[in-house]
Amino acid sequence: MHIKICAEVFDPWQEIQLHQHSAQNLAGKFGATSVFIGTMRDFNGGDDVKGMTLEHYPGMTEKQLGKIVAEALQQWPIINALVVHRVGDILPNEPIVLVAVWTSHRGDAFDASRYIMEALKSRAPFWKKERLQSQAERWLVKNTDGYL
Amino acid sequence: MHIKICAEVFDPWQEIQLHQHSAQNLAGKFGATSVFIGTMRDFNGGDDVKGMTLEHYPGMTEKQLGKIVAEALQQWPIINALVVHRVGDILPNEPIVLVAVWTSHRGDAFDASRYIMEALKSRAPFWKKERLQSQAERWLVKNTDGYL
Amino acid sequence: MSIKVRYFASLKESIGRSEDYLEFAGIATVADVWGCANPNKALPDNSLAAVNMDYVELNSAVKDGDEVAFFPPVTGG
Amino acid sequence: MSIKVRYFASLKESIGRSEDYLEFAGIATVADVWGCANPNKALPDNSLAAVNMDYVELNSAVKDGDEVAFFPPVTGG
Repeated sequence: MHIKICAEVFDPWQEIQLHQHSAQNLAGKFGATSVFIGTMRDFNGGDDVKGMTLEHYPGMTEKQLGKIVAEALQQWPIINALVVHRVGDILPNEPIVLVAVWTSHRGDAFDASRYIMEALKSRAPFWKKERLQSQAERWLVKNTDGYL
Repeated sequence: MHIKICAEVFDPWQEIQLHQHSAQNLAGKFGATSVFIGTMRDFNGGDDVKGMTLEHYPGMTEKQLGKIVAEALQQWPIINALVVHRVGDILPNEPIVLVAVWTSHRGDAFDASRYIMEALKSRAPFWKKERLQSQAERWLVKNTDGYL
Repeated sequence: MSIKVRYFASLKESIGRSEDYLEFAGIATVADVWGCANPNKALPDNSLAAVNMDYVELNSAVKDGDEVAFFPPVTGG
Repeated sequence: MSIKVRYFASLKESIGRSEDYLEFAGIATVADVWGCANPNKALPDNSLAAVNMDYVELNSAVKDGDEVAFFPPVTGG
């Protein structure tokens, strides 16, 4: 299991490959991998967005993500998991978050990755401030429920 | 949308990157990517597995996968989708199937990728024959339901 | 009536052929195609059938030139 | 009682500080911490609070040395 807060742009596919190759318990033993990637769009709420700044609460972020992954481990037979989240200044088309879960069977991988993603959205202390094309800045107010 | 039957080993992350970079409608426009990868394990039902052969029904496979993706497009606002499936001789740790869905919002990406994967498992004409460590061969009898 | 019949996977192995070409009058349904091509063998219970690469029931009609396929439950993915 | 208080995101901007260090007797709860550090300002309705990096209710107890944080709903991911 690995949780990483990343101040620089990251390549989600490279992160997954590196993790998969370095994880001793994976080779030949996993049947299912479910991956979610959240990527910054260049529009939101009808406005063109130039970029955003992701603030976080160092320490609490890692603690809460650790709890979330631990909860998932209790609920599903997870072989391995990886969570990567950007902070700092982000441009459109850059990845914001990566959640990957390796299991034996596909239902567990889908359920666990979605659980981690939803819990991250509602509990991990990150805050987004968008910079609009007009140079105005605005804080996002609330994440929506991804199960609806 | 792209559907690919692959007789050689493929790198799922490379397939996703290539597709994402070549898809004109993706840059800056998608917020969520949900990816599922099925990988061959080196054991099954308590036995060591050396390899497997994946037979398919050329033509019908593509037709059924096309229908499945079309069904998903009707149910969710999908920006793009990629399905890759191996056929032929496969070794443990090699990817068997890749389903990737790009959407604006995460719930749709999770739902649609899982729908495509379940439909593929129940309707796409592929058949697996395992080669055991003992040199014995056996056809897999039935896929299980991934929603249970 | 001319029908191409295809078999896959364990069913192909158990009957020992991958294809048949039927030239018979009096074939009305998919079940007739099986019976005509395999007169001494019942279609295994869980078998699936397709006509022109779409899933069908065994009582579905067939017409001249159709490709009919029989195979066990699929196990891809 | 010594309490470190932290503020994040829009709440940090609206009060104009990211941290406070309180040295007060008579602080019993998280709500007291806010009131003591921001006597002229109500905590916005939807605010979240944490003690030592775990979420808590506003009526939760605090003790000497705790780090208390206030912030708006999270918007990561």
